[in-house]
Amino acid sequence: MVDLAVNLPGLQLKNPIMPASGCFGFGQEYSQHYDLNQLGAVIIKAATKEPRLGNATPRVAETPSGMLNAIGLQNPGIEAIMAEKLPWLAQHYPELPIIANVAGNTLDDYVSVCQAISTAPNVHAIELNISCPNVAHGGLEFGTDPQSAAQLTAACVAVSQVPVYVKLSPNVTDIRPIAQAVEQAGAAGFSLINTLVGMRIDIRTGEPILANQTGGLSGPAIKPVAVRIIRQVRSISALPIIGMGGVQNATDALELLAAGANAIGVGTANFTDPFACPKMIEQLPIEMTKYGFADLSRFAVTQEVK
Amino acid sequence: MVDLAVNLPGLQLKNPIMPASGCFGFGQEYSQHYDLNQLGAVIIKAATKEPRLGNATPRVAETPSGMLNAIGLQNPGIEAIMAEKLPWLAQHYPELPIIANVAGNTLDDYVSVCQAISTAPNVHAIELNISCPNVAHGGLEFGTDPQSAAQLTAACVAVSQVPVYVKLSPNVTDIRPIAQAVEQAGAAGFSLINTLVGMRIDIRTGEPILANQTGGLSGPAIKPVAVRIIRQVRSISALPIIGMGGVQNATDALELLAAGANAIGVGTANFTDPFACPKMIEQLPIEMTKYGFADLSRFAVTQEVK
Amino acid sequence: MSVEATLTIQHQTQIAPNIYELCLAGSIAEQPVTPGQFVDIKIPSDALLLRRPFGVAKVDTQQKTMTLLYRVVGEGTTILSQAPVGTELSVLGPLGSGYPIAQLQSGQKALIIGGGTGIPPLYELSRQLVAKGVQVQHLFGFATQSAIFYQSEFEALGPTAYATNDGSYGYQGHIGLLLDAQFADALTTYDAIYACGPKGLLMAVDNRFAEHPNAYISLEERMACGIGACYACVTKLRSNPEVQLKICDDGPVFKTNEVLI
Amino acid sequence: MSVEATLTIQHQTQIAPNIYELCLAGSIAEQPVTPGQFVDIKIPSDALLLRRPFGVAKVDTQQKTMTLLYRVVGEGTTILSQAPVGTELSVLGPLGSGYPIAQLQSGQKALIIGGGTGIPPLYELSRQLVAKGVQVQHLFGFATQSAIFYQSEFEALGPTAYATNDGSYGYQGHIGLLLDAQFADALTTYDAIYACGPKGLLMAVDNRFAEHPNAYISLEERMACGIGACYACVTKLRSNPEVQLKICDDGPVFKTNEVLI
Ligand SMILES: Cc1cc2nc3c(=O)[nH]c(=O)nc-3n(C[C@H](O)[C@H](O)[C@H](O)COP(=O)(O)OP(=O)(O)OC[C@H]3O[C@@H](n4cnc5c(N)ncnc54)[C@H](O)[C@@H]3O)c2cc1C
Ligand SMILES: Cc1cc2nc3c(=O)[nH]c(=O)nc-3n(C[C@H](O)[C@H](O)[C@H](O)COP(=O)(O)OP(=O)(O)OC[C@H]3O[C@@H](n4cnc5c(N)ncnc54)[C@H](O)[C@@H]3O)c2cc1C
Ligand SMILES: Cc1cc2nc3c(=O)[nH]c(=O)nc-3n(C[C@H](O)[C@H](O)[C@H](O)COP(=O)(O)O)c2cc1C
Ligand SMILES: Cc1cc2nc3c(=O)[nH]c(=O)nc-3n(C[C@H](O)[C@H](O)[C@H](O)COP(=O)(O)O)c2cc1C
Ligand code: FES
Ligand code: FES
Repeated sequence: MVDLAVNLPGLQLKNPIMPASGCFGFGQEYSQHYDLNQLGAVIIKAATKEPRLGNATPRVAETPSGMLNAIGLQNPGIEAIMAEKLPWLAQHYPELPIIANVAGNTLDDYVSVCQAISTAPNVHAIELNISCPNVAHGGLEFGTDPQSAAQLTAACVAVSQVPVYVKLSPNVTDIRPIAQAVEQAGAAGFSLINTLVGMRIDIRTGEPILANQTGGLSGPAIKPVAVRIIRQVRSISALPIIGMGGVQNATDALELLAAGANAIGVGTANFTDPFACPKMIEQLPIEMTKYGFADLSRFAVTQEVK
Repeated sequence: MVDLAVNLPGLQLKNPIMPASGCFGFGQEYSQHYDLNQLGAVIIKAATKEPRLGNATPRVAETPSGMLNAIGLQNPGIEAIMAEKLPWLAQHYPELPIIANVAGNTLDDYVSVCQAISTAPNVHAIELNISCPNVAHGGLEFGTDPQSAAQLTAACVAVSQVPVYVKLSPNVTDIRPIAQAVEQAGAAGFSLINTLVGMRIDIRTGEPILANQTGGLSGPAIKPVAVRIIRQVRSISALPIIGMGGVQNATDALELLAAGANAIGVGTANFTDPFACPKMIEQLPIEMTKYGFADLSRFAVTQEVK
Repeated sequence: MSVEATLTIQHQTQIAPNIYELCLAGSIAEQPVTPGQFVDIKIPSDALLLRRPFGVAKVDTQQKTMTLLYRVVGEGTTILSQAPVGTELSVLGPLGSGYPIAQLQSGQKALIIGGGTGIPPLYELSRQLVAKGVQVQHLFGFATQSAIFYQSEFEALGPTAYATNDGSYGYQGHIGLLLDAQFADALTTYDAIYACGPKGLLMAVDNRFAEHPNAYISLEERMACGIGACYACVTKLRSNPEVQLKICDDGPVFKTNEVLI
Repeated sequence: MSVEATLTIQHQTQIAPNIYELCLAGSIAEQPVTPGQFVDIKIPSDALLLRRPFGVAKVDTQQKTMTLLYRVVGEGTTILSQAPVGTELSVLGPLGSGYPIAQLQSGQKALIIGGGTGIPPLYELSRQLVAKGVQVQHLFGFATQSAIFYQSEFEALGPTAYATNDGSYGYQGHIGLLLDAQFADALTTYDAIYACGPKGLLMAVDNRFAEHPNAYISLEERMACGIGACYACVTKLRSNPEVQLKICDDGPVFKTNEVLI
């Protein structure tokens, strides 16, 4: 029997598969389709201090083997999430570990959301989103400078009741100094990767398809970038990595695990197939057996990458 | 009648389509398949001072809607290129404008290659490759720091008999300061984009498929990144841009033109279909008519991008 | 309840320039839909990740078939139009809220207003209304005569008036002008108004029937999840633009004057 | 001259576990190939950009058909194996240099050594040699008996010896051991030696027949352009590793002792 269990700081997961932030709302919609208890965990949509309306529409566009999104962190705000969204999950799926994705404009925003959301009984970890390319402030700014990233991480770690995983951006010249700074600041792990910045243009009008002009590129198109960045960070850090970026099936998941990830986030694939996550969980032991792996422990990678 | 002509510094092109560097050798192989006179121009494989053997194999891997390459700038060296490759092109295609892609380890390497190659009668422009992700030295280093990029550009412009287009890397946090520095240093234009850095791992072995570990990601997967970067550079510079990244057909070419490019490089598409370039040239007037464009002049874009 | 199921292409015919009639057989078609609901189809191409939404033009629960009518506009619909009979498609649906029809009684009157590829879901709507004994009047706008499709099908259900931009068939001009010219008293004459079509048409209807207690429009927006999870397809509540609704889930049908178009 | 042409799947059969025989009809098959040449096939999937190289197992210029034999290993061959009869494939070829056979006369003897999916191009080779009156001896390695394909086809052309890793058929062990055990005097007995297969097999042959004036091996490497333009598939000259040859174009067939394997 193949063992899919993974133990990470704050997260005792029965399997490594979890829907990625922003691609699964707060779980309610997909729970129409299947029992969420099958999942290793759920990473919920970004929570901000105030409710956010997000960007104008169109907010999504398609690209070859990928998509662009510029949702702009629309969410009902920390209060409503604490009062409605998390309790709904706790009531229907009391055993399901939730990872709360946290975003904000200022350091204070982040700190107050971390403080609040980390007290929710079903929130087992925080995913600090310092890499959202789709908002004017915060987000990516914190994610591109090692010092700001470290400062923010330290402040959030200090107030959080649960381990803090920091979600880094691939839109940087070198991710290693940022990862190092974040590790030194007390991060429990990394979440890799957020979207690349992209654009589509409607030839008819000459204007970008997205109202926000640019958007975050996700899906299989970015998988090789995710693999590279996971391996780069793995080569300089032993911290756990939640790997994501273009995972569509169990084979892709194994590739990210082989790169150095310890668990797997699944984003865009949920849109292509709402059953992508449970299918992957079913397929994973079959694929692992095919390649001769009895559990996920062999995926302990430390090679250096140029 | 749709007019496909494009006039850029050094380049009077009958149409905007040119095979991208490294994907068309020095023209001989594809000339078996069609008359290269159909092309707007040809960008030849990188030329370095000494012959280069490149990296170990495997050098290519496939990714969803993309591919990785780590050729490592294999080329016969400037001497052989001047003695054999360029004369062959001049003899068989005397009217065909050639753009010489130039690479090196040190500033001096670049300078001496630019000086030599720009004297070849059929070389109408230089494409300065400061963005190759697949070599240990030079390449990407010059492409990620504005000051080094400017220094190199100025030195190469000073010795070149033909206009110098600088090929920038998308693997940077912000391309604008680099583009600005290169423009101030005397570049005649930009070539955008080189490949993203990616990796594929063979699950069976846990090892990267490429001997070089990482490789450059090209193909439709990166088209939205190319569109974004072209538009970003267009928003701060009026210099001509040779746009490339994932162009497979005339519609893709129009999207990059609409983003702000003035001509189009075609790389990976040559591998999928050796006739990709002539098909695109045939299709372009048909697509342009469909969208109501009589010539390429309406693609003059200056909008700002966040 | 929406489900994901494999449906098989039973036949596919071009019925007007670039317009295809696609008949799918499978389990989703065993249950009736609320008219105005849509399905989200995985295009059989590895490089296209997002499903395509199409209104349900007809469900035959006996035959277990569902008919869609669509225009070829881009890559996805091009590939779909070339899929041969027998192709299996992953279909998610039926999705969204649909047009309320329970409030109408036999003998009451409904005005159905559509334009271009907004028309398909109005066919199932009209069928269900006629089945209830409601009298339907159709009012359709097209670019030109040759673009018209399903004319006899709609005429079999009730009187059908056309407006074409170039005047090649029916009234010359857009639907708003036809409404003003020939249906000026529609606000009071009809017990219900239903519309689906391009933005201009929806604005014209929203505008003219803002006060009608039983008037509905169906919106389009680019979607990702199709089920309300990703916030791609939002629209703002007119009475309070701080509240956003999801077109895929709260819509695509809204009351007139309800949302900002 | 290589060309790009559309070939149509005429039939496709699974002939051993994961091994398929694919018969393609079209213009490329009107001309004979040099045995050992390959074709580069565009897989019918939008997301897969690189063509897949396959050795030509047989050309029938009368019927205008070409046969390929391939193993399902990854995404591309999986999709290919599911393509129905009638599917049109873009095929580039014939590519590469192939095995020299002009030097052999009727009555001379050739040893043909292959392993696994290296065997397909050796079928066309053997056919052409036999057609010239050359006496062929086949020597094939497989993992196990059930993996063997085209046994009767090869036996019809000449004697065929097998080695299997598990000893389930023929000699137990790899090809090198079988060579040593039963063909120890091959260096002098055979007028020509031809090999294609996995790296270990090629090294064994390269090693043993380094001095043979007429011994050839066929290499595999990951390719992009397939025609010598991209430098993806290089191998170094043994006599001067500063010189690199392209497997797609200068190869895939090289003389023994010519390149670094
Ligand atoms: C609720 C709803 C019902 C619809 N019903 C019908 C119908 O019955 N018949 C019909 O012909 N069309 C209908 N449409 C429009 C149809 O979805 C698009 O024409 C189709 O998605 C275009 O796909 P494509 O790949 O050919 O175009 P592309 O432009 O290549 O598509 C690229 C991306 O943009 C999206 N997109 C493009 N146009 C639209 C659009 N108008 N609305 C939403 N997304 C779009 C695509 O879904 C895809 O994600 C409906 C749209 C919605 C939202
Ligand atoms: C000259 C030549 C002749 C060949 N002849 C045959 C043959 O007759 N029968 C047969 O079964 N196989 C043959 N092969 C191997 C065959 O090309 C691969 O098995 C096939 O490309 C795998 O494709 P995939 O998409 O299933 O695998 P994937 O692993 O998904 O392919 C991913 C990428 O790697 C490449 N690749 C993977 N394995 C190989 C390989 N062994 N050699 C080269 N590229 C590879 C693919 O072409 C593709 O670009 C030959 C290879 C070469 C170079
Ligand atoms: C529609 C959409 C919304 C997203 N919203 C968020 C978000 O709120 N917070 C966040 O950290 N990442 C967000 N992401 C990024 C994903 O969590 C993930 O990092 C990325 O999409 C790469 O994974 P994928 O290729 O599997 O989609 C979003 C992605 C998409 C496609
Ligand atoms: C096999 C291969 C070799 C390449 N070699 C070079 C090179 O020598 N110099 C260079 O500037 N770019 C090189 N490139 C990058 C291309 O010129 C081009 O910028 C990139 O591939 C994006 O375009 P595409 O998506 O159309 O391939 C190479 C790309 C590939 C795929
Ligand atoms: S498409 Fe995801 S919320 Fe509507
Ligand atoms: S595959 Fe391009 S040189 Fe051989």
